[in-house]
Amino acid sequence: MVDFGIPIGAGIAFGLGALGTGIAQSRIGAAGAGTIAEKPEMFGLMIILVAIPETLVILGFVVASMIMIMLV
Amino acid sequence: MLQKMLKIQVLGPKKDLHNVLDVLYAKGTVHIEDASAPSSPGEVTLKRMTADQVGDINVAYSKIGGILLTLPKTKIDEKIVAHTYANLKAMSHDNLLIHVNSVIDDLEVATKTLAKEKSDLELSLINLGRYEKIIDKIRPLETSMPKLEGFEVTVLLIQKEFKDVIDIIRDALAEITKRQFELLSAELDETTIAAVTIFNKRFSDQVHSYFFNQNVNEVRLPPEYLGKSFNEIFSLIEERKISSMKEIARLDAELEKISSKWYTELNALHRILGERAEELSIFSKIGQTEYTFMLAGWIPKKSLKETRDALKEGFGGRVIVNEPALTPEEMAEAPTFYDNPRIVKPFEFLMCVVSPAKSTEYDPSPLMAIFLPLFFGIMVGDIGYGLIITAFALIMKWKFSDRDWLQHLMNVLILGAIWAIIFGWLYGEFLGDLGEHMGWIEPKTFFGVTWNRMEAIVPFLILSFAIGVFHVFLGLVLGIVNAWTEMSCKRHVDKAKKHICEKSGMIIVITGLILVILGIGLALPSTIVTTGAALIIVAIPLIFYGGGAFGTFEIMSTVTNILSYSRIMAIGMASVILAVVANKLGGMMEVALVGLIIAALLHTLNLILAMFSPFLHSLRLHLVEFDSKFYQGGGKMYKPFKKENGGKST
Amino acid sequence: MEQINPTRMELIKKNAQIKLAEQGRDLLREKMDALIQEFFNVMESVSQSRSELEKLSDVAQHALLIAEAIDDPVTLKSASFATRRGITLDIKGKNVMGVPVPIIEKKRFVKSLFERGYSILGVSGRIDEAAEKYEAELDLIITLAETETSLRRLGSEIQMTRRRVNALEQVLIPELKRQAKYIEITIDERDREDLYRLKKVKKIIERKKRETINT
Amino acid sequence: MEYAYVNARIKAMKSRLLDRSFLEQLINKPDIDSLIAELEKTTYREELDKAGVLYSGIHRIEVAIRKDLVKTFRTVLNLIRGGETESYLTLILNRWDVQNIKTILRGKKIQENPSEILDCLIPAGELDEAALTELVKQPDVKAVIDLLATWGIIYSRPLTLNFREFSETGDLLVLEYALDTFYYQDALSRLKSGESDDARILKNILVTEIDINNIKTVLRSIRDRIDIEEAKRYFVKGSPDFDMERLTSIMKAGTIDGALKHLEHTPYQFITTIPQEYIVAEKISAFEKELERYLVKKAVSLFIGDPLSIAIPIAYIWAKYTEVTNIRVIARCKIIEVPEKELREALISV
Repeated sequence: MVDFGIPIGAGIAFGLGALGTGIAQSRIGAAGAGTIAEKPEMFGLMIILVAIPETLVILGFVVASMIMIMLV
Repeated sequence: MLQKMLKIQVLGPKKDLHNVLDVLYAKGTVHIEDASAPSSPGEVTLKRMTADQVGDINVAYSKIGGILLTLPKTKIDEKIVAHTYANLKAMSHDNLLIHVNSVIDDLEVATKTLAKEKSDLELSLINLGRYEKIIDKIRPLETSMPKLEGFEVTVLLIQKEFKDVIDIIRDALAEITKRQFELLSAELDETTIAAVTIFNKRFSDQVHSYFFNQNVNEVRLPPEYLGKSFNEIFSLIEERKISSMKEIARLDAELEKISSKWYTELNALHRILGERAEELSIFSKIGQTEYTFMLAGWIPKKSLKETRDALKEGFGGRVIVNEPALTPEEMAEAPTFYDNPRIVKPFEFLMCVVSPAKSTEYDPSPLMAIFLPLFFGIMVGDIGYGLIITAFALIMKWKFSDRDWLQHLMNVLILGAIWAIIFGWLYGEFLGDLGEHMGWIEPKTFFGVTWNRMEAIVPFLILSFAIGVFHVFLGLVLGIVNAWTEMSCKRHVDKAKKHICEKSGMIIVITGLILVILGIGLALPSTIVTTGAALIIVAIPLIFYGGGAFGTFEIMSTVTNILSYSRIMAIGMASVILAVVANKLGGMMEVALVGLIIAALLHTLNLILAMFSPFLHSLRLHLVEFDSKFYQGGGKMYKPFKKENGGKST
Repeated sequence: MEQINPTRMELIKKNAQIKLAEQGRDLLREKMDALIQEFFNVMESVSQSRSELEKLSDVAQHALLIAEAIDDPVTLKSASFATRRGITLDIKGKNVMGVPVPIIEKKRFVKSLFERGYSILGVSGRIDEAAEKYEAELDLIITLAETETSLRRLGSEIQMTRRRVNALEQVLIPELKRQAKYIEITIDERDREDLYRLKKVKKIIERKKRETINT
Repeated sequence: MEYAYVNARIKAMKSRLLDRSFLEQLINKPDIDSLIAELEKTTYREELDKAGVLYSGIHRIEVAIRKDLVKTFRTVLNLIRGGETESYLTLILNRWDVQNIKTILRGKKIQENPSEILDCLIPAGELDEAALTELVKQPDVKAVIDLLATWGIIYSRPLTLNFREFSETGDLLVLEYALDTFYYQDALSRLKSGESDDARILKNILVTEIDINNIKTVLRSIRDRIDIEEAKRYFVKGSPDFDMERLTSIMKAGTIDGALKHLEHTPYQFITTIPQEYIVAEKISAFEKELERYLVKKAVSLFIGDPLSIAIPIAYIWAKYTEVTNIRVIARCKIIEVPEKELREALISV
């Protein structure tokens, strides 16, 4: 029997991380758009702020790959 | 490195002021500050210098600005503007003023009347809409009314809770008009009832004075609509609306005409007047007494001597350069002068995107110049990509040679690409696994690990964390250094002490944590674990003293910061996997050409991602994880009084 | 002088006139003294009110400027619309030594909160205070108008009385005295003439008597 | 309602408000022209340029900052178009409508020249410049009310209701007071329906405002020895803490000192610490200043409240309003040469 648990676990780890990042980025993106509309000079900072929640998806990715590699 | 700045005061007799300014201007070393603002209470406030022409220039400047605002924007040809600008610039001050005033005379009245007419029409349009709404609502009532000559129609609005009033009105009207009237009512909306009455004009005064004192409102319409039927009024309003809009269009066209003729010139004028006003404003920063002037400013330590010599040469002992003793608080006010080697310049730019450093803190840009491209290289790590990125950056630099920010960004990319090539060699990657496939290169082996990114995931992760620990510790150490410098400033001593405690505590805690984890994870001798635990216990009071309860939360966030460096591995791996997928998909295709195209497309996509994502994330690692440990920012930039800044004296 | 009848009757009349005139003069003198006294009294209060007015108007002005600075001049102007109305004054008269002086019957202009005609919810206390100070100033101005008019009236009355005294003293009384003198002299003269004539007649009678005796 | 975008924009706008050190710079300017020159470097530049065509000196500044205020409020309102939030925000901006209608009624009552009246209006509320121009054109007070009714503007209701009393007594206070109370009652009833955070935030501010108004009325009435029954008519209902009963009992204290005692252990305790000389002199404006400052601080401190709520726009509106007031104070004091100390006292710092 093929063990589906591991890929599913990895999928959840990655998927939820991505989802979280998406939610956070959508808000930050909206706020960033608002800020840039008023202060275009903030563009650089906004890009970085938008990138901050990407930690989540990256950690998700790390965990997913560790699950796949270590448990397979 | 940041240059050490010194505050200077230049004092001299007033008659030399212009020449002194010329000398300073030629030197271009002094960042002039407002000398007339008292720097501490109780100090004598010096009167401000005023240049005579400032008023005229400012008036003209704002008038031109006002005219520009009323005119519709027209596309301007930058070349012609530059040409006009150059012509104007050549004019003498007085001639320029005469010219400007003649332009203002030509345009001001015309544009103002047009704009006024237009806004009047726009206002009346809005009101027409308001009237139209109510007329549209009561229109249906009219059809059921008899049309009689010599009779007057009045519409009443009654709030629903007073609807009984209708009966009272009916009775009263019957009495006044001797039953020669008609009254109809209908609901207008949720809160209002409309009642239409029609009665002989003879009774008009009596009826109206009766209404005056009732809790009802008469519908008010502009006088020109009196005595007309509602349908008529409705169509009249429609007509008015259309004609008003036509009129507005006509006015717009006229403004457009003026604009097309003048916009370029006005733009150039506005620009040059703005510059002149800015130039003259330098005078308002100079303090004066009856016979002397005082100019205050900051100067980099290294250029103090040459400036002093230049002044001495020109004016002998008449002009004095004074260095007031500064408290550390005042030193903190100094402007920031990044003075780094050329290779670091792009990173200064990146720092300024966020917030320029304060002159007293450690300038992170040289460190950034080392680590940012390094991180970028570790993440991209592909000879092929590195080469392509370099080529791309060079092309961009050549194409947009006039955009400063792009130049800076591309320089950063090139530096990163160089590291990418180096790491690509280490990983044995050329366009993913293509290089290895073709047998050109292969992953190197160090420390018993073959650095093939597809396989050596765990070593990579550990490497990332190690980089994280090192980088965060470096940040903490710099934080301690900064706090140490701050100690000289009395006001901040307490705060600085706490910072030092907190940061050193943090280093100890993290070290302890690492020892514990390593000890348990690798089953090392128990002494290591106990040492780690002891370190943690020792450090916690330190942190608690330095940062309070929140300080202990900081431990968590520092740990997360270190974990966050795992993105170095993660992004790198994502990039290499995509590259490998591109090669595999390409190779799977039956037709070589299709395979090639598919591979090329995927590689391009990966390349775009590779330029953007690793760059952004290494920047982020610096600004968020690294800088937060020591960097405050909020400095003001050093802007010496010289030509680029338009600071020419007149 | 021709019209004067140098009769004894006339003399008595003149003497009576002289006495009357002198009495009148003395009376007027007294009145003048009293007026001058009153004048100085009023003057003191006027100069006091004047300096008070100056002070008050400074304070009022300051309050207004502060209100304008904080509450925006347009709010102030809007509030002023609500309070703008004419002032009606009832003026009555009073006699001081026969001088009619005005008495201004007035309500106090300092109004209370709800009398100014605006709702206090949109109008700040600063505006209220400025209004109040100006109302007080108006009060004072009206009082000042009253006393200053009195002062002016008293002054002109004093001047007129002085002129009258002077007229009595330097014109009328000497004239009357001269007339009385003239009558007196004329009567005396006539008396002497009469005496002489009587003596002459007596001589003639005696001579005639002697002649008749002699003849 | 997407607050993330809107509030980010408003926060960015907020960061462009003039900070304390800039105001210091303005204070240090020697005269009105250099003050204008300094202001030209800020967001006021556009309006200053426009106003500069017609006015100069202090009037130029005043017209410009007034226009800028209106423009800014319109910008905020346009950002928030649609839905509940807009209706909440207009509720705050409606106070300008009330003020404008009052001014028009006052002007009409004394038959003031329409252009004079128009000069006193600040079209920052829902009644725009067009509506105000048309209202000012009406011949008399009744016509103004009728026109409001014709256009279906709610303020015609309290005015119509009280018109008869006005026409009998000729006392405009009747109409003005009706308008004021209507504003607060209408606002509170509009908030009652919503149980959202936004409604709560707004209600909190509004109730504070009502309290402060009532405390001011009480103090002013005590000072002018107004009869309790008379003064009671001018209290605004709607505050849970300071209801009619409590206000009456404060009123009964009869002296300012006594009234202040009643305010101990309330949020308004701070005014009991006012220097004794002001209490003795019954200088209401001194109390008023503190109360206003409290309200402004409370409103502006909403900036640190929930970043995804109406708190941010509300705080911004107040902050902007304060800024405009401060600029005006500084400019006015420039021309009358008030000592700097007094000037600083008059400023509302936040």
